Amino acid sequence: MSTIIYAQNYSLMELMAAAIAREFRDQETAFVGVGPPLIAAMVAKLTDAPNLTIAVEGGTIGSSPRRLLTCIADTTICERAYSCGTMWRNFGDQQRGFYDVGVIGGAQIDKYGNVNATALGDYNRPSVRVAGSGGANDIGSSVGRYSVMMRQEKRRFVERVDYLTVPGYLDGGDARIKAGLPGGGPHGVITTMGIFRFDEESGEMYLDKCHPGITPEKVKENVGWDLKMAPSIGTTEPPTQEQVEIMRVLDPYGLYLGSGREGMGDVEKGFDFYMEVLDKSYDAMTELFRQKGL
Amino acid sequence: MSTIIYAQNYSLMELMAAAIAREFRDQETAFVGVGPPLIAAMVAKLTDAPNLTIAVEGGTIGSSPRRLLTCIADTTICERAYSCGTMWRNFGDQQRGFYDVGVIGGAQIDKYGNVNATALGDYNRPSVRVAGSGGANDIGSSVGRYSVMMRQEKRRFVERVDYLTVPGYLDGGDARIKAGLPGGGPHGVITTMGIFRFDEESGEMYLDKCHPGITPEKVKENVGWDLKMAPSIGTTEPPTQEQVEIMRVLDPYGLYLGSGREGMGDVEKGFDFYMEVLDKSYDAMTELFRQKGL
Amino acid sequence: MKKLSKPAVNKVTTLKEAVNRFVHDGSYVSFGGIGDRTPTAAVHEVARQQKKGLRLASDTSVSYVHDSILIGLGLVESFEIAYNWGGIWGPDAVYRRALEKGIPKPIKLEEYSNFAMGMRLLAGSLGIPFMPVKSLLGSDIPVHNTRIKFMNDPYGGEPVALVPAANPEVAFIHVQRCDVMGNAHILGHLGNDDSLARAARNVVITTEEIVPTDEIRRNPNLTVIPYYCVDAVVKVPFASHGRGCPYYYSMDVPFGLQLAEQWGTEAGFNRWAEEWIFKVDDWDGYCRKIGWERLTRLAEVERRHQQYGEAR
Amino acid sequence: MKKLSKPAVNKVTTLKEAVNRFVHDGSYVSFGGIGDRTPTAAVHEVARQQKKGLRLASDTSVSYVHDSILIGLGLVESFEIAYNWGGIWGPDAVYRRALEKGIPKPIKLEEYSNFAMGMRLLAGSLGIPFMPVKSLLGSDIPVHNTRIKFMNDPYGGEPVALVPAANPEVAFIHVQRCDVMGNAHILGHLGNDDSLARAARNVVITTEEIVPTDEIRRNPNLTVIPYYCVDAVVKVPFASHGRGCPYYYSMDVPFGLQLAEQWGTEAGFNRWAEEWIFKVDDWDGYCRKIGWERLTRLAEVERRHQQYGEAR
Repeated sequence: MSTIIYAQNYSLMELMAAAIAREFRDQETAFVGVGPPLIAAMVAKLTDAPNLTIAVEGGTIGSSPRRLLTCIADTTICERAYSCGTMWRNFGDQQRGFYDVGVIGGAQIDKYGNVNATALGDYNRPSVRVAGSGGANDIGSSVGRYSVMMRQEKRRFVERVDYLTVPGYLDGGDARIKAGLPGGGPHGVITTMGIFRFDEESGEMYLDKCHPGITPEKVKENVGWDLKMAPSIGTTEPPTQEQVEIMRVLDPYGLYLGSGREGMGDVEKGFDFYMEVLDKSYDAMTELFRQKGL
Repeated sequence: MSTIIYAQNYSLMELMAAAIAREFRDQETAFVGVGPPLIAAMVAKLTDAPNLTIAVEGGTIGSSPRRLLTCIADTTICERAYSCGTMWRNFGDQQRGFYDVGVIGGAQIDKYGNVNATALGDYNRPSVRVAGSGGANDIGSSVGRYSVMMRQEKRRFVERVDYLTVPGYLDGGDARIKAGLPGGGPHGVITTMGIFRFDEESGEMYLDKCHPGITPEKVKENVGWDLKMAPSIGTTEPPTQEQVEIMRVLDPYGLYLGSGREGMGDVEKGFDFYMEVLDKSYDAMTELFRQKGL
Repeated sequence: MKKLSKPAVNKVTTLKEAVNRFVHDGSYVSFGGIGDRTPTAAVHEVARQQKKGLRLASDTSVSYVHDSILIGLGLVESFEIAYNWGGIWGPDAVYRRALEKGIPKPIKLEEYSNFAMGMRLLAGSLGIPFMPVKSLLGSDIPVHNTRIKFMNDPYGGEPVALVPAANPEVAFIHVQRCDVMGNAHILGHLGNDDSLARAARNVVITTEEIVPTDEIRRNPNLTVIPYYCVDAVVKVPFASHGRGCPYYYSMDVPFGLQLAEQWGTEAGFNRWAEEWIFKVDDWDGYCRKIGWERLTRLAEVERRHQQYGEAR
Repeated sequence: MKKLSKPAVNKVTTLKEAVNRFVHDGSYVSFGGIGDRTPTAAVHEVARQQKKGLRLASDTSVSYVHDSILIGLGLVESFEIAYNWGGIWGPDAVYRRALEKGIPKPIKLEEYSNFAMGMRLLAGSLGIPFMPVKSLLGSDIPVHNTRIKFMNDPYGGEPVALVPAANPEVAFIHVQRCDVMGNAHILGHLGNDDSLARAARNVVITTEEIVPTDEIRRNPNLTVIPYYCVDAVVKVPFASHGRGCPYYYSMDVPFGLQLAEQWGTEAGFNRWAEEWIFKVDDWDGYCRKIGWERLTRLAEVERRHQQYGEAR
């Protein structure tokens, strides 16, 4: 067994992405959405889960793109895929039970893991309107298990979400099963401060791990209900050196995991820069895939 | 306008196939089943309806095969098709309303054009069991209009079918609309003795034309109810010389329209004969398609 | 929740092993294809292993190469079906004997139309319990099949028929090419095999060729079945003999016509089964008995007239 | 019954003519694509012709190139939608202004999930009035969308949600290649465009290339939309600019980032629309304004890294 070498320097987003990557296991099928979840799934595939298959909402299964990922449904996703088909088939495969694991994001979450991805405040005149369900409700309803990526803020961790877009354990207990939902429900919540799991009986969320430098008290302050705790709260495993290196190949300018978008939006130089990034990312990712035998 | 030259010699099956061919119009979409209906549709396409599109149940749309047609879903059907997809999509396109015209066969028909393609006698212990609906019920339910190809026998033309596989006008009048069926219903019945149409109000079948040499009385004898007649009974238009020539290119050994199957089943020589037929049919059909600019 | 996705591993095995592993007495089985790409080698192996009390579901079953073989051998308990016939080969005497006279034993029939069976498999593939259709309305099909139900559309009020999802325990599907994991390209019309592969609990793919995964990746739009549906991959060239396989070989019409004659009597069918199923060890034995020269000629005649990627 | 099948004739026209003919004030319209292959040229033309009171239906709407343009111009009455966002380009300020503040005017929202919208279009394509799903159960989506109904499955008794069929009056779909009749190949992921083309009453195809029908026939398995669904064919290269078109050109990420900045204020959006939609005559004018060199580089970078029929 090789020794694990942890990264010395990494950002919070990289820590979170590494934690999300560990939610995937080898030989699983994953249904993932846009942005950091896809980066995390790719990191998993390029490290501990080489036989992880990634399916995305556009209709593609098993893509192995060698170019910068700009969108869950951009042309890159088709590259070297096992299959390119319809969007509804991929969602249908999920409802049938073919997808083992998913990752979603959200604007709010409550103690039973229900997620709001639609609107903060009054639905009819929201204070903040966000994108809407997209595939999140479907992942939450049907995937084998799923994890949620969240920013840890008190207004986002609430007793009850303003709008229940994605069913977690609903009102807890067996409410989810009674509702007729085929999927297994939420498995973890990875935030800017820690990692949460769910009680198997009650379906209530509890704090399992804190990120390095964060205390359970600090987390509790940023949760809007009386948060339960694991008997012993661990520390989030830092990203390995390899994970971070891979992230920086996949997203070399921090489009998702950093602030790379600003430079690229520059009217004068943004386009040339972008063209350069696309070509460079191809070379770097091709080399990475070659090393990994993928 | 060119003069129509009628064939001098033709078989009854060729007469019927020519009559079926005339049920199709140019620029229509046709959903057709196995055997003579497909030959007839091809005859239409190669004569008066060059822009007729043929869709078949296997999932193919707009095929232009240049080889002997041995089955509605054999490999030949894929040749030069616009599209090869799924079976359920083609049937779905029909239910949605994309197919203008269909042709089916049956073992029994009744005065409202309902067809039995399942079982004669008691369903649970039939005297004669046939193939079952296949696509016939779906064509009858949803296609724009359809025609039925039948052998004219009293036991097959009955007051009420033993088993209603394909809805015609059901009990007549607006019964079909009340049942919720989207398609237009039966348009004609082409038999070994004549051609029947349906009263627009009552939905009841009446004799419209007799084949050459057949009298209305002869037809009436072979119908199991008090058959209505058109005000003036015409004579079925004979096949044109061109129609017959095309049929004999499409089915040169009478596999469908004659007795060609016997020779081909011969244990000693059947296979060599069949191989020869496939090659010859390809040359002949290619030449025919070339002439027609298809 | 039992994991349904199958792993991304080499699944190549023999038909003997695959049938032995996935088909049991009483299994609910479906054989794919539509007119061509019939998984006939798999039907023969199920027959050879004498699996009993089978519950079969098909859309269009092609006589002589499909479910009727198992019906004729008395291995079938029930049959969900839209159409069972021999096409150009003529009526199916085995099916008629079973339904008209209960020979060799009566079978329980559950009839649908083609579209209704397609919708049952689509529902099964999507993980929903039923599908509404406008077919079947007004006909006698639901009179004799009480699993077809009716309701008024809660939106417009019009009547619709409901058909239940079909989720076979085992499906056998024959394809032109797939990789060792089971990612399968199908060329030409697809029948309902896209849905069947997803609706079934276990899927056995027989394939004309096993190709490298890179060959699959080159044309991802041709992949009809992803590996995660697939339990076993078996290379069985000419597995649809009798019927054709688009771009690979043509129908063998004379062969079927001879079968139709032999199946005319119960004794004739039994002699045929003895000779062609039980006295050969496997599909390779069948091919040797048919003769590789004949099979080669069927392949040549197909390829001479039609190749994928060409329009002559 | 009004004939739904469209004739097999040359349907090539201009986008100006197609929009003028098929889109009217109050039309129920859907723009296809999924992340890429967005029919952005068509969106601009609808905007340019100032069609009002539109009722839009989308699955995933990509900000900056899709429905939000029409929302920002106040041309939209109602919006059936699962997801509307800018992805890498960031949140959609136009959408937020409309929903949070009713600027430039309030729109009526009818929300679904991606799968539910896909099933609505599938139902619409199959000519059935609704589809059962296991999504939506237990969520608040049906609380605010009463067109989602519930029933117990009459087979197993479990709860299912029902969603109504979607049958837009007009659909715009962008493809890589089609013939003059409208037989269209789509390469790469398909989104729901197979269903949308069949569900809509009228279909306008914009295409990167018009190819001979023989080219379609060579690969009949790539035909996602048959001609009989199609009313008009318009050759519009780079019609998805901003987003990508698989095997033809890549996304223009910098362009979208600049848009996101301009759309940040109502005045900024209006200036953008004036400059990029109303002050150009058509998509060719837009392309000239973007610059053909830039477009060519987006095509080159795509083809350098990925070509259909290859797996590097």
